[in-house]
Amino acid sequence: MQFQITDQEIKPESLRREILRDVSGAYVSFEGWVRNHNDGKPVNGLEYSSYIPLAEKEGMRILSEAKERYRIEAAACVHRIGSLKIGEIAVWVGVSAAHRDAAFDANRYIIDQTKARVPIWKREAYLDSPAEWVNCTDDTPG
Amino acid sequence: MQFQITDQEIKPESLRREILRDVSGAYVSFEGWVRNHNDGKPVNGLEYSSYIPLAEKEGMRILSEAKERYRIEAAACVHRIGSLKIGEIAVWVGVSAAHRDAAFDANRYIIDQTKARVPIWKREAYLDSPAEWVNCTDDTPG
Amino acid sequence: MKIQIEYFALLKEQRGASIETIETKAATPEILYSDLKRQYTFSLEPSALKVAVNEDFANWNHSLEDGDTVVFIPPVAGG
Amino acid sequence: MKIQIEYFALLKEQRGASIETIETKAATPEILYSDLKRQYTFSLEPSALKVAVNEDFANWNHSLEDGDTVVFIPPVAGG
Repeated sequence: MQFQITDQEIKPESLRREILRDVSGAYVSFEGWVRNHNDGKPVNGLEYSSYIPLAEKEGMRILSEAKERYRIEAAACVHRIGSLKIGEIAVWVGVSAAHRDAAFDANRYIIDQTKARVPIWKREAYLDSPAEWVNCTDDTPG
Repeated sequence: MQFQITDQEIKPESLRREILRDVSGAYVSFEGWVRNHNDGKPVNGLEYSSYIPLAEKEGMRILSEAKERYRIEAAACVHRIGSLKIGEIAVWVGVSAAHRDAAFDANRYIIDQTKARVPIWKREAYLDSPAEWVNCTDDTPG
Repeated sequence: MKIQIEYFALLKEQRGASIETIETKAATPEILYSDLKRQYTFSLEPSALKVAVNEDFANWNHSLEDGDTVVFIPPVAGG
Repeated sequence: MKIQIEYFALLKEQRGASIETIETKAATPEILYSDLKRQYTFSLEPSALKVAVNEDFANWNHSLEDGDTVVFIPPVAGG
């Protein structure tokens, strides 16, 4: 079990190899890619930042929870920070298990909880409007 | 969209590359691996066979259904036949979509329907007992 | 009429062959399987099978025609 | 007492700095944020934030001690 914040390119092939197990019959991976649009606005690229020590701690808690809740053999999650271009991988989650139910459910749990709880922030650069911190609506005029 | 029966080794990296899309934010892959046990019995390896023309037709129908039901960008499934060893990939499903809900749900739909409907058969070789066609219980004595 | 039959999985094993062409009067796959089951002592009941005619799924009471290819589909187990 | 504060995302942008050490009498993160919000006109309400003290999540009424590191966590958006 590994939760990692990295500023290097995410390489799914080598990550996948680390969670291969002879007892596993099912492997589910999730990749979050930088899209070319969000909410209808064309996106140029984006930047992720993180409060790394807390992010990795909270991430490990999420992986432990997944292991308690679902019958899985191995799980890992890597989230990238820094500037990303369209089509690059922002986050990768891999889970192996004896059966596919657990692999699907645990993978979904890990990505949902990671998005909801881990201190990572996304700033999107648009083609036609100023960059924005996603989720941080600025309510105060001025 | 592609559904393929193959007697060659399944290579997830190259398959994955074929369903990358700029509009996609989410990619989910499923791999079914040969486990070292089934129902408590140690497994040596197994053999898949298929009625290929019908399998590929039914498989394409499943991919079309997934595309109608879920907002996905691309989907593919490859199932291997022939003799497989422990840890080899028997089946691979990849889906890309704008959002992860659709990618997870469609992937799950495709593997579930493939297992339930596509004419593929599995014969497991055990360490301590005769090989068996999975699902084909032989009720007749003699 | 002549019907080509392909066998897979357990049926292939019990028949000892993967393909054959037979001369039959069986009007439907239902009758055809019933004949073959008796002849080769197939263990699978028809309720456990599906049937395909000319590379697509068909009903058990589909009217067979000369030259058709019939496949009886044992319980599948992909994945 | 001295408190080290790290800023991330929108707070870092509005503060114009990523880290600072301040002298404060704020007994809790709640009071501390209220002071900083006024001083730097942060737009985010405390209800939108979480708080971490010394690299772990903490309550808003946690008792701050000299030398603590405090981070206010804007709404996260990983993935």
